[in-house]
This record gives sequence, structure tokens and C-alpha cells, in this order.
Amino acid sequence: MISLTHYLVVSAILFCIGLYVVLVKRNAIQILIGIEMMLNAAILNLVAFGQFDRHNNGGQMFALFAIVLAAATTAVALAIVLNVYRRYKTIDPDKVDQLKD
Amino acid sequence: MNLLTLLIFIPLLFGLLIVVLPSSLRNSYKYITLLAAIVQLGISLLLYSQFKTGAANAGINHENQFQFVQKLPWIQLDLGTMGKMQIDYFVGIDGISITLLVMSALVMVVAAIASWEITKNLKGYFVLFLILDMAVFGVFCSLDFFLFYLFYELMLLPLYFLIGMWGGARREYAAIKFFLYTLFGSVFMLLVMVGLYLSVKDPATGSHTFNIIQMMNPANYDANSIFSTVNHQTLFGFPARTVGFVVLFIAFAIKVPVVPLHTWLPDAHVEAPTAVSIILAGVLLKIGSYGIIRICMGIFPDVAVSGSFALGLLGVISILYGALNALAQRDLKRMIAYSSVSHMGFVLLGIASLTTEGISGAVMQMVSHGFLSSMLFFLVGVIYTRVHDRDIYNFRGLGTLMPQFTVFVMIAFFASLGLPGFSAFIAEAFTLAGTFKSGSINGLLPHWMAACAALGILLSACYFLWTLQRMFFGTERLKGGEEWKHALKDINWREKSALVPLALMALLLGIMPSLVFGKINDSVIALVDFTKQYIR
Amino acid sequence: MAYHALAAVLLPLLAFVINCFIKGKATGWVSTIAILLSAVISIIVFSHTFNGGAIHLSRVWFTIGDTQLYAGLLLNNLSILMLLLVNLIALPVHIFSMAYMGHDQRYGRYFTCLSLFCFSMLALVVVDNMVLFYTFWELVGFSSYLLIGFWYKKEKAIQANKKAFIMNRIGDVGLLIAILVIYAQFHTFDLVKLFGQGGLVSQSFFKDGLWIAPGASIPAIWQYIACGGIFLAVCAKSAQFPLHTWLPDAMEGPTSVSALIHAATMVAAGIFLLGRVYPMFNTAELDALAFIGCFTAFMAATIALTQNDLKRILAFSTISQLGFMVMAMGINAYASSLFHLVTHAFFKCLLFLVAGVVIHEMQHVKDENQLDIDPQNILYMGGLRKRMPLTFIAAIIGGAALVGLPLTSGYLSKDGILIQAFEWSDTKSIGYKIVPIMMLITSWLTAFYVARLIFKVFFGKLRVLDVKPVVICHISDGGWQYRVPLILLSLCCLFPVFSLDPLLYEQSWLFKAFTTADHLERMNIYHTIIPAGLNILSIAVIYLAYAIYIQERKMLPFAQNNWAFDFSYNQWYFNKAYNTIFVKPVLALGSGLFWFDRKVVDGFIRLLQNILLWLSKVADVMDRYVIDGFLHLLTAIVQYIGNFVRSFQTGRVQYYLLSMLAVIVAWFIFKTLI
Amino acid sequence: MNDLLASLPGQLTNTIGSLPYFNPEIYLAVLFLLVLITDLIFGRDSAWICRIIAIGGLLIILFKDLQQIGLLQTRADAGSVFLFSNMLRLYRTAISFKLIIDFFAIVLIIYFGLDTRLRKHPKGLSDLYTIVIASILGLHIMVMAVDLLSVYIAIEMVSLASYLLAAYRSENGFSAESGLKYVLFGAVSSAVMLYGISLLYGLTGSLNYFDGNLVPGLIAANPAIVTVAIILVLVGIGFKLSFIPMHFWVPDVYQGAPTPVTAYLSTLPKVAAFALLINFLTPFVFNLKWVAFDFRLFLSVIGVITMIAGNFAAVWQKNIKRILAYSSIGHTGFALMAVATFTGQGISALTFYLAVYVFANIGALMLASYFTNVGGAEDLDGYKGLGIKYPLAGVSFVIILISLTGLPVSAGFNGKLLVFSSVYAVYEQNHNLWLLLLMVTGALTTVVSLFYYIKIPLYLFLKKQDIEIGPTAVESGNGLLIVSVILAAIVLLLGVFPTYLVGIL
Repeated sequence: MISLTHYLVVSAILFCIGLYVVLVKRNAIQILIGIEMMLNAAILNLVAFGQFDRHNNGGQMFALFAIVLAAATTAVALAIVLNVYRRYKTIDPDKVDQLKD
Repeated sequence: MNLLTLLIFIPLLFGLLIVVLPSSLRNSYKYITLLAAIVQLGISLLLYSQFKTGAANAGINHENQFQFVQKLPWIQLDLGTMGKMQIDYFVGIDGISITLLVMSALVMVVAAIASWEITKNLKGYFVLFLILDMAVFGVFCSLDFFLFYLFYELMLLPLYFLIGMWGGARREYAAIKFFLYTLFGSVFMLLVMVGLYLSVKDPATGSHTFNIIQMMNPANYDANSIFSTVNHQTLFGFPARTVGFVVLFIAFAIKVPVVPLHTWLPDAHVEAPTAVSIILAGVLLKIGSYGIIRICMGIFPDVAVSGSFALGLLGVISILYGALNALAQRDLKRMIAYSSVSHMGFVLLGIASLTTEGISGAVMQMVSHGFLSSMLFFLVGVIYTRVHDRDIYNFRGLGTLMPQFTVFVMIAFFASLGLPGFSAFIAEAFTLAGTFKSGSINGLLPHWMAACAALGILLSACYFLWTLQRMFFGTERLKGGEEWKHALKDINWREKSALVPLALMALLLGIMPSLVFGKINDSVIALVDFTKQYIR
Repeated sequence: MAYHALAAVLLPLLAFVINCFIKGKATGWVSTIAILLSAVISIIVFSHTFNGGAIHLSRVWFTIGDTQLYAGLLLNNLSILMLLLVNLIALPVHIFSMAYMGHDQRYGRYFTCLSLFCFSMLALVVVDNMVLFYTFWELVGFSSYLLIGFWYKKEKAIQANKKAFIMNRIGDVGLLIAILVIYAQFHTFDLVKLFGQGGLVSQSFFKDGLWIAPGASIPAIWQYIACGGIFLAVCAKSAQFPLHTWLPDAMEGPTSVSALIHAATMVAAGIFLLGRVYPMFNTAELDALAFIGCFTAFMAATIALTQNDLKRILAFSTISQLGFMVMAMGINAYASSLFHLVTHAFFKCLLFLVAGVVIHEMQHVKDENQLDIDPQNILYMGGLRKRMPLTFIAAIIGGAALVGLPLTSGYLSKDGILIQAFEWSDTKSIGYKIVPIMMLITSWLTAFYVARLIFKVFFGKLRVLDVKPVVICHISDGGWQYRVPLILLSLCCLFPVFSLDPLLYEQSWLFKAFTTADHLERMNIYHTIIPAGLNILSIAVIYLAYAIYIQERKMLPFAQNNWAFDFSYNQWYFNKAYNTIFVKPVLALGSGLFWFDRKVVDGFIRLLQNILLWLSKVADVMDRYVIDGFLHLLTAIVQYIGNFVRSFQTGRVQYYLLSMLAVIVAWFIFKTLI
Repeated sequence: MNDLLASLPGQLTNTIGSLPYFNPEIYLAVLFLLVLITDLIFGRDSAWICRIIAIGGLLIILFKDLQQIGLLQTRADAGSVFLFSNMLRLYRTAISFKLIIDFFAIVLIIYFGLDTRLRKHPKGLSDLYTIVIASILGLHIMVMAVDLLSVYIAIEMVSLASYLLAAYRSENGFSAESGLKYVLFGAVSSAVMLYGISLLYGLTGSLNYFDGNLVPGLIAANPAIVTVAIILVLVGIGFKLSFIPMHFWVPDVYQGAPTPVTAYLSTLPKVAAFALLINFLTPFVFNLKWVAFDFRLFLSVIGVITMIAGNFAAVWQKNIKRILAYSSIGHTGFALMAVATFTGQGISALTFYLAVYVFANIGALMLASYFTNVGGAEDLDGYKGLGIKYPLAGVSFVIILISLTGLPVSAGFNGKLLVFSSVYAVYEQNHNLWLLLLMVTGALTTVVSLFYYIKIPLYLFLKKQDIEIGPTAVESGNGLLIVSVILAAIVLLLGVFPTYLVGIL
């Protein structure tokens, strides 16, 4: 029987991995993947907790919304990444640093 | 139409006129400005003549004793829990203000005359000039702290631009230094102002008020408010009222200026165009000391009394330190700037003594220094406009080249080194008398302070005479040689028309001090009585 | 009468105002007529009110706080006398000046200033409260500043007038402090209330370290400080040690000015001040005064011995004589002091005018022959008595008065002082004997340098010829503008003006006028021995000088009267001996003291000046670096923090995220730690 | 499943009952579609039509907002109503926020049309309007959201729109870069927030501020975890508010984005985010048993740091937009001071302050792009002497900067005054040192802020222009000039008579 704890641990790990990816990867796409991981960690939490909230299923609902919005965000982000690529011929965020002090 | 309101906003009207006039008429601007100043002078003289004296019109901490009062509700903000924020347009004058008004009006006229030498960007200059003018009179007249603060801050920006755009070589530095210095003071003043506002309740309406006169009455303070007079709150471990006083004092001391908050003054003066120096020295410094009397003394009399030793000490230090600095300068304008630091020290000393002589002397000094410093700066301007040099060592024997000019210089110098017969002597003598007397009657200032301050008179003689001997006497020798000799024409009628009234006023006040004392006496006595109750 | 006096005071002011607006010769007439009128008026006032009790007229000047200030006149014997004196001195000087300054292109300015001075001096003597007194006290200083620096292109002149004003300012500050003390103590400036009969000051007393006055008390030290301040003022105005060095320099001004201001009137103001505030002083302070005066008198006299500049000699003698007066005040010889003030005013003014004439003529000689000589140097003069007999006679009279020979006014006043000095010293311990003795010596020295002066100037031959054998010189007594003043003043130097009895100073009306009733008349040995001894010795000294300066050089100007020749001849060795044992040391002492004066006293003042300048430099540096430096520090802090924050803005988004998380984590750690 | 059916009718009635209070948002949705369709119909040259429609629509919505005030006053329960089963809460402050947002939305839309750089954009501006209106809908929800779900949705709506706006000028590298940074930063922080939300949900089993379960649940829970969760949520809000340490994206994005977009980003989302913050704090602050996390301390510390960091960093900038970016950070810090009071007065002071700030900031950026249009000036050096060349613009710029600094006589001063007095009022009750510290810092940073604000007039007027630049397409700037002058005039007017604005809010 998988207890709530397992869910939590998994999601925590997932979140951390995502964060790690976000921080270290040198590729915008990979960073987006990392973000997705973090989001999914959160969503996993929501669903996991949702099982105790039978009455108005906040968790599930939230999960659905979150998935949709994550998709939207990613879409926009990809578009922008494409744009950046057109200008800078790279999608390594570290190389895209024209704007700074 | 209330005379004060008229007096305050006349310049604004003329300023608008200048704004709407096309640039093709730019030569008329200076006449318009001069006209505005003259109208103001006329109004102020009217006020002076109509001003009622007598203990019933002493003012200070009795609202009904102020004259030419106008009080209109201006801003009511509903602040929910804390009731309404009640801000009035509240102007009125008492003895302390009236003489300063007349003085400022005259100085403004002179400044207007002095600004004829401005050549570039006339519209901007004169509009700013008039805004500044308005702000100055507003400060002297307003009895609502919010209004006071408004006008007080309103002076900054015009000055910034006047110094920054029409000033000398290092004008940007000077302008920013001046601006930051004064803003530093006034921002914290804002905090104290808010604190006071929340501490004071107008007994009539029961709502908080910015009314300065209400703030003078200890009964109006909420028991548990920050500046409460009954149970003493603390800020950062210091008594709250002390902190408030100190903050306000610093704000005004920067304007006065009191050593060690004075370093903006020499720079500002040196870089500012003549007219602005005149206003700066003639009027703005007085706003500082006026604020100390009206606000610091009025609202925090208890702290003022307990701190008067420190104030006096600062005054003495300013006197000596300023004089010594003046002695060390070789730029004429800088020398005069420091001399006014020294002279304003007397004002502070007189105020600190809390005796009738001292405070009357201080007010007298404010007025007289208003005239004299304007005269001095105007005279410097005369030389500077001719040869664009102010270095004392570059001139010699100007007496032969410009005899009339030299006469005025001698008048100004001797008047301001306290030669009897001129206003400064009366002022300084009675400031010192008050200071010395305070040692005997209210024991606030030790006797030696007066003695030390008297040395300031000696020093002032030193630097003025030295300059006189160095620049004006002896066989003529100029850095610029022949071309300077041609450039250095004697003063023309316009310059005379500016200088003569100032000289006459200095002389007149020296011979008939009653012109000032007659008006201020009642207020001064009232102020002294008001503060007396806190002396133990 | 009060209004007459007022008119007398205001007339010169009127002249001043008029002269401000007109130019040219007219100014001279305006001033002279004004002073003439005021002289006449003052004579009337004098004749009516002298010894007629004080008149005190005052009106409210202004009210400050709740204290009222009065302005008014106080006409008691002292002020009336001074009023008259100033006018009588000023009138001849004005006349003299009209000729003396005639060729100066700033003639008008000169008379303007002169009238200003007369006004302030006259006002000074009649005003009735300390504020006004201070006012005019400083105004006379100011006008003398203007007149000393009249030739403002002369470097020395403007140095001198700056020095004069600043030194006087020191005195003024002293006086101011004294006034402050008195005001704080008695709450009034009124001279009558303060120093009148049974005035506030006389009511005040010392009690366990406090100076108690009706209504106020203050540590006793302040009474001494006040008196010290007054001394300072006196020393500055009346050129007493140590503030006397400005007076010799002040001789850079026109001679007529020296005659009026620096010999007769302004310098006497110090004595006048003492007279006004006399009740202030207690015995100790009076003794101090006596010693100051005594020392000054002696020092100045010895210095005068060795000077060669005509005016400087007179200046030092003035200092010396003022010393006499101060000393007299110190020894309670109030009356004699003022008496001497008056007589001295006349004869010293006379001498200065004489000097003026001489210098004027020498200047002519110089200009006409393009000689490179100092017209004031007595070494170039000589034998002038033939060419300018009137001047010569005037000089003789003035000199005699200065020495104090019988039949002159000087005899009456000076001997009076000496006699009283001895009487005073009797009442004190033996040490005090030094005062009268030094005064005796001083008066002999006086005799010597006066004689030297006269001999060098009027006897012998014109030494200009040594410089240039052939000179065109039309030297004469000059026009009536020269003659009249000399004659007038010469007359005023003779005894009848003051006392019908040429020998007893007690008999002089002036002395009587100021002796208080309780002054006990003591006919003792001094009254005969001192005058006799003094004058006999003085004559001897004069002859000695004669011998030294005329005969020693083997040039017998009046060889025809053989007795003189023989007499001098026989005296010769004697003189030589004298010369070595007496004259040399004195001269040496003189030059020594002169050195002391130049180097030490003046040096001390210069030192003060340097210290002041140094302080000012320090203050300047402080301003530039310390206070502004603090501001720069603040800006540096702003810069540091700003740059620290900016240092995160690398433009790399992941770095941003990292630092964001880092901060958050740091926050957590911080929170968990505390 | 069945138990859900039971509650369905209640839900329905609730929803239908909520609709009248949801009026403006519905209109917004309609407007959005309308603009979108017009864009599709008219194609490339549809910009001006879209603009007119948008402005008109927004005017109507503004009117609707005003109607809501009346609608609320009719209700008994203290002028506050919950919509859609406690998803949203409509109350007076929310309406004033909406008013601010809508009004300035109109101003911005006018502005969009006037900026030459943006107009040169190949794809035209029609899409821009569509996006903006969508984002406004998001903002509307944001100010009313009282349920973590609606909060999240609102934030995401706004964010998405903002990303697009920032990167709108795809032909321009800077724009793209700023877009990238913005989207990455935003996505991460929203992910973090979502995680926080999930934790909150886990701890309390509730997503709603007001259904009485959230706060008690948290009080019951382990404070450490609660802190973590709340911090994570605040990261999300902080990203929108851009306070320290969530400010890193601000300078770059503001500089890179097209100026009008910067004007949008630096104002409207901020305002809405403040409303969000208030909504989030309300349940905690008014629950006396709440101790786990001291919000006042948190806000004070953040406020102090933000003020210092923002203002001090701005001193050393050269680029106008960057200066304004940092200054906006500083202003956030100052506004947090007002939030930290937790009093009605504080909130009203906050709204006033924000409104004034938005006025000034939009005006400033407008003038920035005006000078860019006429003089090609991007940073301070480019501004040399322009003030004397274009006095009107220069003067109004100065006025606006005064207001941003907070000197009298300007609206900004009144804003500062109100905030200070509200904080003082609280300080008098509880002598909380942090509040005092906040005020002192506020005063100090005001002086510091003068350092850089005054630089702009310094360059405009005091510095002499070294190279003479011809009047490049001045006429193109006139529209901007007019609008910004009007803004400046309003700022001045509100300085003398703040009563009007306070009356509306």
C-alpha cells in the first residue's frame, strides 16, 4: 500500500531534480523540462492530498488547471526560445546576456 | 482679498504672465519681475504700517493674536480609523515675521535688479525666480505645518535650477550638494511633522491638526502619543521630544547654516549667479533661523530650554569657526559666504539665550544681515560681471579705479564688521548683551560664551580690513592688466539704485532700531514668557 | 544749555553731510565754519554751566524687550570741559589744514573725514549712556582709521591704519565686554545711574566671592574682567603699554591729523573714559593703572631720545605724557590728570603744528631740489629759527610747556601730578616709591629729548646742505593759516589761561573744578622741593643737550656772546664725562627699549596675528577635508551598497534564479538559527 | 459522485447569483473576443479600429466598476461579497484597485499606439491589444481572488500575457532576451509557488482563505513546514511584486521590453499583486491565534532591504529605463511599508500611493520614449541639453520626477505623507521598532532616490549638448507629449488637491 509519505518523498525528489535541472542546464529547452518537473511534483502533491478532500475535490481540480496552464506556459516559452534562437543563434541562457549592469 | 495671500501669490501671477508671453518679448521679463518685486514691497510696507503692536497682538502661541490671518479649509482626507486629516490654508503674521517680510521684499527687489545681468534662457530664469519668491513669502507667513513644509520644499527645486543652470563652473556639483543637504534635513522633518500631526488634536474639532499654534499648547497632545508631553515616549532609546527637536533643528540648522552643517553654503554661493547669492544669503538663511524660532522653540520649548547650552555652543562655534575660515579664503565670494556663517552664529546664540535682548538682537541680526549680505554679494557681483574674477590677490588699488564702488564696499564692510551706527552693531551688541545677561537671570548660557562671541567681532574686523587693504588700497595692480583696467568701470545707476537702499536701510536701522524693535518687542516678550515656564 | 551743546555737537555732522555732496575748496570752509560756530557755542555753554552742576537731558531712544534705552547728553564739568577743549583744538587745526592740505587732490574727502571725526569726538564727550559711548568710541577710531589711511596709496599708511583699527578693536572688545558685564549686573546703560553720586556702582560690593549689586549678583571675577576690559580700551585708545605700538605708525597720516587726533583729542579719550567710569575701580585696580602709566611714560620717553623722525619723537612723547595722565588717575590725582590732559592737548597740538609747518617747508625744499631725503628726518634740518621765527617761538613755548618749565601750563599740571605721586607713595609701602621716582626721571628725559629736538631743528645749520651743497629754499612761516593757529595755541600754553598764580597748581580754576570737597589740602615739603628740584635739573639737562648737540660739534652758532662760549668751553670735559656716565647709558637704554618695543611687544602682536592666520588655515583645511570628507564617505557607502546589489545583475537568468534561491535558503537558515 | 450531485443545485444558484457582481469581468471577456475578431477580420491594418474598440470597451468597464460600488453599498454585510463558491471576493478596496487598473489600461493602450518603435513592428499592434485585454481580465480576477486556485489561475493568466508582451518585438534581440528571462524566471517562481500551494493544501485540506479551515489547519500544523509553504507561496507573489530577492529579472526585462510594455509591466501587475498580497494576508492577520509566521517582521525586513537595494542600485545606472526599473523596486519596498500596517488606513494610503506611482511611472516612461523618438536618446548622455530644446517635455518630466521622489508640491509627496502617517499611527499603538526602521529607511532612501532622479533634469537642462542632433520626426512625438503633459498636470493637481483622488479610491 503506497502511503501519502511515498507520494511526498517522490514529489520532493522530483521537485529538487527539477530545480537542479533548472539551475545547471545550459539549454533553455532543458530548463523548461526542469520547470515541468517541478510543476509535476506540485501536481503530484495536489493529487495525493486530494484523496483526503472528497467533498469538493480541490486537489484534482487544481491539478487539471495546473496541467493546462503549465502546457500554455511551455508553449509561450518555446515560442520565445525560438525567437531568441533567431536573434542569438543559441539557446544557452548564459550566452543570452546582453542586458545586464 | 487677504493682504498676506496677495503678498504670497503675486509673484505666481506675474510668473504665469511671463510663461504666456512669447519669447519675442523676452526683454520685458526683467521689468515684469522687477514690477512684481516692487508690488510685493509695496504690500509688505502696507502690512508694516498697518501692523498693530501691543501685548494683545503678540502672537507666538495665541492664534487670535496673529494679524492678517486667513484660514481656509484646504485638504480633508478621510483616514478611516484615525478620523479626518485636516489641513488648512492658514497664514498669519506676528512680530517675528513682519520685519522679515519687509526685509525679504526689499532684498527681492534688489535681487530682481541684480538679475538683469542674466542673458541666456530668460523665461526659465525669471519664472523660477518668481516661484522661489512666492515660496519664500509663503514660508514666512504660513502657520500650518503642512503649508509651511510645502513652501519650504518648494524653494529647493527653483534654487537647484537657478544655481545649476545659470551658475559658475562647478555649478552642477554645488547645486546637487545644496539640494541633497537641504533635502536630507527636510525629509526627516517630514517624519517629525507627521508625528506631531498624529500627536496633536485640535480641541475645537477633536481631529488631528497641522496647526503650528495648536502644537505649541501642551494640552493638545494625546497622552499616549509619540510626542506626548505628559508621559515621555522614547525613540531609539532617546526621549521622543528630544529626538523631534533635534531632527527639526538639524533641518533648519542646515539652512542657517550652523557649523558643521555649513559646507554647502560656500559652494552654493561661489557657483550661484549674483541674484541667487543675494536671495540665498539675504533671505534663505533667515528662513532657517526663523524656523528655529517659530517651530523648534515654539513646539518644543521644553527641549529648547534644556538644550540651550548646546545651541549656544554651536552658535559660538559657528561665529569663531566661520570667521577663521573667512580669514583663510582668497576667493572674495567665499570669504563673504563664510562671514555670513559667522554672522548667523550670532542669531543662533541670541536665540539660545532666551532673553528678550538676545532674541530681539537675533531678529535684528537676521534683518540687518539680510540687507548687508545682499549688499556684499551684490558688490562681489559687480566686480565679477566686469572681469569674471574674484580672487582677492588678483586685485590691488581698486580705490583709484572705482571710487564710488569703493565707498559702497567700505560701507558694507564696516557695517557688517559691526561699526556702530549701522544695524549690525545694534544686533550683535544686544545679542551679546542678552547672552551675557542669560548667565545672570535664567542661567542657561555661561558668561564666557558672550566673551568668546565678542572675539568674533574682532576677527570680523580682521578679515574685512585685510580684504579692504589688499584689494582696494595701495597702488593699483591688476592681474588682467590694461584690459581689466578698461573693464573695471565704476558702478552705473542701476547698480547704485540697488545698493543705495540697502546702505540706507543698514544705516537707518543702526540709528533707529525702534523700526524693528518697535514691532517685534511684544512677540519677543511673549516668546520669552512662553519659554520661561520651562526653565527650572 | 543742553540744546546748545547738542547744536555744538551736530554742527560738524551737518558739515560732514554737506561735504559728502560737494567738492573742492568749499568743503574746507564748510567744515571750518561749522567748527567755528560750535566752538563759539561751546564757549557759551562752558561759561554758563561750568561748575554749575550737571545737566542731564535724555529721551527714549528705543525699547528692547521691556528695557528702555535712553539717548541723551550729560553735561557735567568733565564733559563741558572736553567739549570746549575739543573745539578749541579742532578750530586751529581746521584753519591749519586749509593751507596744509591745500594742494591735495582729495582735499574735499579730507575735510569730510575731519568733520566726521569732530562730530564723533564731540558726541563722545557728551553722551550719557554706555551704548552711545561705545558707538562714538568706535566712530572716532573709525574716522582716525580713515584719516591715517588718507593717502591710501602709501603702503605704510594703509598698513598703519589697519593696525590702528585692529588694535583699537581689541580695546573696543574689552570695552564691550565691560559694558556687557555692567549691563548684566545693573540692567542699565545710563552713566548717571551707574557712576553718578551714590550711583548703582557705588552701591555694589563684594561678598564671599560674589559681586553683589542691587537686584543681581555675579562672580567677583567678572568685576575684574570688566575693569580689565576698560583698561584694555584705555590702553588701546590712549596708546598705553602694551597696545601703544599703533600710535607711532599712525604718524603716516597728515600731520594736521596727528595734531588733532593723535596728540590732543582722541588719544585723550582713554583718560576721559577713566574719568567717566572712575567709581568702578578699587584700590588694587588703581595701583595697576598707576604702574601701567608709569612704565609707559618712562619707556616712551627713553624711546623718544633716539628717534630721528620728527613726528615719531612727538608721538612717543605723547605716549609718555598720556602715561603721566593714566598714572595720575591711578594715584587718585583725578583733577591733576584731567588738568594735564587739557594742558597737554594744547602744547602737544602746538608742537605738532610746528612740526607740520617744518615738514611742509622741508617738503618744499625736497621737491624744489629733487632731493632724496625724508622731510621728517631731523638730521636734515637745522638752523631753521632764522628762516621761521614765529614757528621757532611757538616751538620754544610748546617745548617749555612739555618740559614743564615755570610760567607754562605744563608746569602747573605736571608738577601737580608729581607732587601728588609722592604724596600717594607716602601712604603706601616703600616699593611704591618707584613710581614717583621713575616719573621724575621721565620728566628729565622729556626735557632732554625736547631740547634735542629743538636744537636739531632750529639751531645749527641746515644739514640738507650736506646732501646737496647748493639748494634753492624759500622757507618761511607760511601764510596766515599757519600763523594764526600757532599764535592761538601758543597763548593757550601760558599759565594765565589756567591759573593766575604761576607756581601753585592748586590755585588753578581747572584743578579746583575737579577736586572733590574731601580732598585735603596738604602743604608739605613736596610742594616746594619737587618743582624747584625738577626744574633746576631740567634746565641743566637742557643745557646738557645744548652742549651735546651744539657745542660738541664745535659749531658755535652764536659765537658773538662770548660768555656762552667760555661757559660751554669750560663745561666741555664735564660734558664729556657726563656723556659717558649718564647720557650714553640712557641712550642705550632708549634704543634698547625701542628694540624691545619693535621686536617684543610688536612681535608678540605679530605672533598673535600669525597664530590667528594659522588657526584660520587649520579651520579651512578642516572644512575642506574633514567635514566634506564625511560627505564623501557617505557617498562611498552608497556606492558600495549600490554596487553590491548590482553585482548580482550579471544578465544570466540562471544565476538570478540561483541567487534568489540562495537568499531564500539563507533566510531559512537565519530563521531556524534564531 | 452522488454526494457531489446533491450540492450541484446550490453551486448553480450560487454561480448565477454571483454573475451580477462579475459584470465587468464578463464585459472584459466579451471585449477580448471582440478585439480578437476585429483583428482577424480586418487583418494587418486593423490596429486603429482595435484601439478604438478597446478604449471604448474599457471605458464601459470603468463605468461598470463604478456601478459595482453602488451595488456593494446596497448589501448589508459590510460591503463584501463572495462569488462562485468563495473563489472570489468583491469588496471596496478590490474595486478601487480595479478602477486604477482599468483607468491606466486605457492610458497604456493610447500609449501603445503612440510609440514609434512599437508601431514599426511588422505584425502590427492588434494582437497587442488582445493580449493586454486578456491580461486585464487576469488582473481583475487577481484582485478578487481569495482561493489559491483562482490566485494561481490569475497569476498565470497575467504572466502568460506579460511574457508575450515582453517578447512582442520579436525583431528586436533585446525584446526576445527579456522575454526569455522573464518567462524562465516567471515559470520557475510559479512552479515554486504551486509547490507551496500544494503543501498548504496538504496541511489544511483547503484552498480557500475564508472557509475557516485554512488558518486553523495551519495553526495546528508544524510551524516549520508551514513557514516553508508560506515562503514558497510568497515567492510567487513576490515575483509579481518584484521585491528582494525576486527582483533580479526586473532591470533586464524592463530595459529589454518595448518601452510601453515596460510601462505596463512596471505598473498594472504590481498594483494587482499588492491586492493579491493583501488578500493573502487578511485571513492570517485577523486571526489572533496565528503565531507561526510573523508577517509584519517579514514584510518590514523585505521592505527595508528592497528600498535600500532598489534605490542604491539605481544611483549608478545610466540607462533611463534601468533607472526607472530600479526605482520601481524601491517604490515596491516603500509600498510594502503601507501593507505592513495591516490597517484600513494603511490600505487606503497604499491605494493612493500606488495610483500616484502609476501615474508618475507611466508618465516618466512615456517621456522616455518621447525623447527616444525625438532625440534617439536611450541613456543619460543622450539627454544632454534636450530639456532646453524641448522645454515642455523637459518641464513635465521634472514634475513627474518630483512626484516620484515625493517632494511637494506633487501627488507623490501626498502619497508618501499618507503612508508615513498610517505607519506612524500603528507605531503609536505598538512601539514596534521595525516600523520605525521602515520609516527611517523610507526617509533616507528618499534622499538617495533624489541622487538619481535629479540626474535626469541635470542632464536635460544643466549639461551642455556636445553634438547637435537635428529634430528627428518631432511630430511623431506630439501625441505622446500631449498625454504626458496631461499626466504631469494631473500629478501636480493631485499634489495640491489630493482630496479628489482619495474620494474616488
